[in-house]
Amino acid sequence: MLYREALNKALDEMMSRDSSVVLLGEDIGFYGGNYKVTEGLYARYGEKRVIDTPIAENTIVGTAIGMAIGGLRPVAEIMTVNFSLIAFDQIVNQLAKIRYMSGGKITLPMVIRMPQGVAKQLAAQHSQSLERLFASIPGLRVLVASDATTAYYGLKFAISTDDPVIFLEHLLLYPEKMEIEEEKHFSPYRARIKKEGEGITIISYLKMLHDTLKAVPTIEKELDTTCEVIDLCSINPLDVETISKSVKKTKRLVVITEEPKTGSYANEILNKVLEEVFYELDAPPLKIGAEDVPTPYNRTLELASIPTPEKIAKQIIIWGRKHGI
Amino acid sequence: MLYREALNKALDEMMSRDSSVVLLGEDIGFYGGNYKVTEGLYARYGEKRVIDTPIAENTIVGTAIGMAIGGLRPVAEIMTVNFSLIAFDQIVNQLAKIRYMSGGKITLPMVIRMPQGVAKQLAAQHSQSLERLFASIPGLRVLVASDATTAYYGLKFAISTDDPVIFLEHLLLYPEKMEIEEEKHFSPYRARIKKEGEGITIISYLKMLHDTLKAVPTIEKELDTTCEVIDLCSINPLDVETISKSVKKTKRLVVITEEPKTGSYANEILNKVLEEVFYELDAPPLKIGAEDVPTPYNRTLELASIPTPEKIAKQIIIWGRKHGI
Amino acid sequence: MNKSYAEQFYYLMKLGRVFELRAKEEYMKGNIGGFLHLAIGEEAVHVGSVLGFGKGDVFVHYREHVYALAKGIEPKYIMAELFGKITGVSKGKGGSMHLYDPKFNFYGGNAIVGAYIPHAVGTAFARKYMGDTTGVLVAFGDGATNSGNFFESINTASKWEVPVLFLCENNYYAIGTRIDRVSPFVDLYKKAKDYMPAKQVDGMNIFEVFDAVKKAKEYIESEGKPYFIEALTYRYEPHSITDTGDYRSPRELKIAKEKDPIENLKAIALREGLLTEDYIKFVDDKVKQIVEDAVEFAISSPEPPLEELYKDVFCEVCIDVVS
Amino acid sequence: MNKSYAEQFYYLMKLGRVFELRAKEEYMKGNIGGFLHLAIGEEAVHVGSVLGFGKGDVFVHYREHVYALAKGIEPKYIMAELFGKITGVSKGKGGSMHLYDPKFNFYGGNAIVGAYIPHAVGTAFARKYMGDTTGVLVAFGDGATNSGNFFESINTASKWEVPVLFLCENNYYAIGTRIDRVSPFVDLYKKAKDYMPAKQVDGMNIFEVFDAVKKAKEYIESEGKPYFIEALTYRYEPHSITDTGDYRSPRELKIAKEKDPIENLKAIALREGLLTEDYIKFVDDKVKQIVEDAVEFAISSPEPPLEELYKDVFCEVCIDVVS
Ligand SMILES: Cc1ncc(C[n+]2csc(CCOP(=O)(O)OP(=O)(O)O)c2C)c(N)n1
Ligand SMILES: Cc1ncc(C[n+]2csc(CCOP(=O)(O)OP(=O)(O)O)c2C)c(N)n1
Ligand SMILES: [Mg+2]
Ligand SMILES: [Mg+2]
Repeated sequence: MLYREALNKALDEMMSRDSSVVLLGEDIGFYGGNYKVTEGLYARYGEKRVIDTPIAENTIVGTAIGMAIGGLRPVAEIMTVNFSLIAFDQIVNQLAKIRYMSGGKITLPMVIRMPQGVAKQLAAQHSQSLERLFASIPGLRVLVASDATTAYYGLKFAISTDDPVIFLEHLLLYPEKMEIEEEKHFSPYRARIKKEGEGITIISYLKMLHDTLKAVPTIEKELDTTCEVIDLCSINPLDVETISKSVKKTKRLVVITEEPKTGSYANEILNKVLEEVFYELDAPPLKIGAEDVPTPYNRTLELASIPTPEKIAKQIIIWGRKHGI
Repeated sequence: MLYREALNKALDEMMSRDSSVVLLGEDIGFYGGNYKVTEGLYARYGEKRVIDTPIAENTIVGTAIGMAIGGLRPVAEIMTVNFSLIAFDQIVNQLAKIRYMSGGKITLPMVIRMPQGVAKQLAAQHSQSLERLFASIPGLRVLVASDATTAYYGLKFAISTDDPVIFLEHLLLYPEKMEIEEEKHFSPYRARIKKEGEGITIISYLKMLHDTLKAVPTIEKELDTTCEVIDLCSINPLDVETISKSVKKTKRLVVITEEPKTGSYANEILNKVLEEVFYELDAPPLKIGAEDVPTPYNRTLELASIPTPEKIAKQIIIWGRKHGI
Repeated sequence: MNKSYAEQFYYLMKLGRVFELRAKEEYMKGNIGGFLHLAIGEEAVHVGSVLGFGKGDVFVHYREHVYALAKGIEPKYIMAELFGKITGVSKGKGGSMHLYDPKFNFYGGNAIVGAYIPHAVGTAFARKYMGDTTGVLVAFGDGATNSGNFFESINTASKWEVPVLFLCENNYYAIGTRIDRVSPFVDLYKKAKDYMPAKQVDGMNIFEVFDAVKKAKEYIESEGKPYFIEALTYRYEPHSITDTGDYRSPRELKIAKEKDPIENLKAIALREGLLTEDYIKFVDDKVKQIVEDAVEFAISSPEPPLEELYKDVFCEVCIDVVS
Repeated sequence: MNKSYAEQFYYLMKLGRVFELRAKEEYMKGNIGGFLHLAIGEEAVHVGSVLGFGKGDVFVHYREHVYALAKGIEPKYIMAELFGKITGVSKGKGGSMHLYDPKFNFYGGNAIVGAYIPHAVGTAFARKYMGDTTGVLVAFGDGATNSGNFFESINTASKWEVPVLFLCENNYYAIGTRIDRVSPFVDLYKKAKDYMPAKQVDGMNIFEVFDAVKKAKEYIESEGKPYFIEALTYRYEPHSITDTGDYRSPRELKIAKEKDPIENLKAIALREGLLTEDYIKFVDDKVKQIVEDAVEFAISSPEPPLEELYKDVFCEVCIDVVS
């Protein structure tokens, strides 16, 4: 199956189970979704449950909040994370705060799903990773779906929970082939160890996780060590326990995200772990991220602006050598 | 003079010098500004240069961008940083990116001025510090004006430079009495050492800087050391040089901001410095910030949610003792 | 118009006014903090619309004490909220601008101008989707009608055909800026008239507000579509307690006060025999007592315990496993 | 209508079409990446409005090749931008959606639906402020007319009295969603008509577009106020190259193609003696050559050097001291 089909399956199952689950977004209904995540659902559930909205992201999130107040469990699709900036007041000032301001009287069981990241030459306004903007807002849960398994179970969880969830996908993963691994009890806030290892803990998610896994053989060969690769799955809350345990074993930490380095959420991940393991580290932690520039259109520059498997390997190898691995 | 008068003086001087400088915002003209920063300017420069806008922050920033394209140097006031979220697409997708996307053909010499922070019982939607959301966007310069001197020279610089500047003030500083220290050559991107010391480097800005200075005597007494207190003045770019120099001397680093700790910009500050001085630190760096909750209305809870001089002192003393100061 | 309505009008408007004047006093004493936005002068719009609307969800702005009272929330829980006490409607976490009580279909209290308008549209969608034809009321000021939130909501509600009553309280000012300085025209119902039926009413006359809202409610519920009312009104107090209000001339204020909605009601109702002097006296005494009791309750209520700081951010009993 | 205009119309429309068809070919070959939005079918609106408008700043969306050509930017610099080359109008950093050239008063190319509309309002303010009465043109699609950016700009431009021509290209679709699915009505000029003069024109007829825009320009410049035109048009191609376009019936497409703006112009102009077969042949050959040359230029141009990655984020010669 494809990654996007795992998302579709999760939506389909939750909708068939519970009539209060409705979807809304641009082009998600009759058209089937720009990235086909909602394909077939309009035919199956009709236009009252798969709602085509105007191009008005602020209203998409705003009306979804109202729907949640009114007893529904809306799943809003923002076509790409770039457009969520138009809905930012609704997300930060409304969605994240209403529960608290009402002393817990109002719950907003809703999900905002959206793909992010640098795809291929979509230029600055369409090529951003913005997880820091969500994960740093008290009141929002933020999940990152890096593969079919977390996409499927994670999205089902996001729809089931009564907390507002920002559910981040990656544009380049949609057409990727993967399988859903059967899970009896899926813990959405747990990090997952994708590959065990002894010498370096590497933390990542979304597309960077896949790029990291591609870089690992070279790193292991060059540094003559093994890498433990962790998929965060949830970035708020963070599963500090799983990460710290790994770092206590490996004594070395690398965090890789696609955000521009300055102010990226990797800083938080790093510091949360440092608080636990500062004295146990054998080397300063390494942060790998994108360059601090808007994303350029030209493909060569675009690739130069973000981490790639080659650059990840190279940076970790240089850092490893410098710090005596 | 008052802090807000220093801002007013900067605006006035720049307007009298250059007719392309115009101000726009809600209630800034006839009414004189909600926090009186623009008081008197409407009478002096007229309604074409001190423009009262509708309550439409997206349009305030959007039209200011257009004005900059058309050859003006607009200074937009967003009444408080909380409302900048409504203009977030204009700030992140437009203001920060147009220069780059146009290959440098378009410059946007404009300033967005706004106060932030927790004031007194304004509740969650009116009590936020959001510097992380601006300082982590490539293409924006972000200045923080902690006193009359940086308010005055900093704002003058912000209006003079051809780069877009986010200029952050603090709600609680407006009525504070301070003087502008005369500066021959003011470097806006330089951090300023507010107090010299040998044992701990404490970095801060805006209201937290003042709270830090209040906490210092207790800390110095209890830990029997001296603190070097640094006002960042600019948070993007960061003056890593000044900070590192201080940390190399003190071997200990504390960063204090008013943002909720998770994902706060303090993480970036900390890591940028760590990259330079990791092996020289005698203790894990300490990050002090607000609790990860929306700001509550009740005053006791509100004060419990943010750093105060007492809590700053207490946390640093505990940390200092734990790490052998 | 029958007697019982006139009595309710008087009772609630008077309660609202006495409540707010008392809140102002307590603010001056330092018992209430933050912003305090008073609706004094606007009671006919707040009370008349809630009573004319009857059953149904209500979404409003930060100037909402009178709406909350008219919806039936007990004064003492509102006063306690203003005092930041744990017994307040929002446990002391919201304050004056954030009163919520779903039991009374009251959904805020919102401090971002215009931002809750789409919420009302969404809730109306939800009700309709679930087979409930009850309409939703959303009120906002003149200043809000220049915002994207407003325009998008009008447009979307019209397309989606959801039963929302948009109620614009045109009190001519947004803080210190008069509406004609920032809007191309000041008959604000014209901003909605191509999207839904839209009319303008005298917001200083509660009978007119009540009737218009009642008719609008019938329309939105029978047609399942939105409706727009602009009520012309005036706030006698400054925008909030920290505002000087010096942007309005004494004469303008005087003229507005001559239309006082409570005096207006009294005059009409006494003339038409809908109210008696006795009843008025009775209510005046009663609301005074209620408000005193509310203050007493607020004062004697406990502060929220410190652990409340961390509560209500997320739902505490939430599942964290899915199978 | 005189001969010289008819010739310009034909030349630019044909240039636009051939340019875009060729760009599509190059996209298929992998020489162009990202999104490529073609305006084929809409040339009468793009060319007619730019020529009718004459002098003045232009702000448009991501479907802007033909606008850029009509404004006078050389085809080769646009093609080079599509190829991502350093010789492109935006140095290869912007791509198809981000063409900019202030020398030609061309300010994008913007990939956020509706977000540049307020820019046009601001620029018009600036020009007027500096004593320049020249108007500003901003074009956007039907889909954009549901967005806050659109509504706020209409409202603000009307209040501020700035000379902006709002040009709505109603091609009935926003990606795969037909306008009647998301807007309460489809005569979109009605969304502006209470704020400024607003009219609807046949966007498949370049004479009609040209005339309407010319009159509008005279109005905005003499009155110093905004104006709104809705041009009914159609895009023959899918939304972008990755879209299938299967949401439109073959019949609908066939009907639209029967109104082809270029064929339309040809028929009228030949009939009225405004164009000759010779001129048409001459132009057809010429634009083919120009476009081939542009591709040649793009192919042979160098990639941006790596240090370009870090350039243009901030202004490099900026002062960093103030005194
Ligand atoms: C988005 C936003 N911008 C600015 C403010 C600051 N503000 C609070 S009330 C207000 C005026 C609102 O005027 P109006 O809508 O007419 O309501 P009124 O206060 O007159 O009842 C403003 C500008 C805000 N709360 N939200
Ligand atoms: C704010 C925003 N939301 C969504 C998109 C994705 N998107 C790109 S084009 C488009 C359709 C726009 O339709 P319309 O305005 O009619 O212009 P057309 O493409 O038909 O010329 C959408 C939804 C976007 N670019 N920006
Ligand atoms: Mg008002
Ligand atoms: Mg369209």
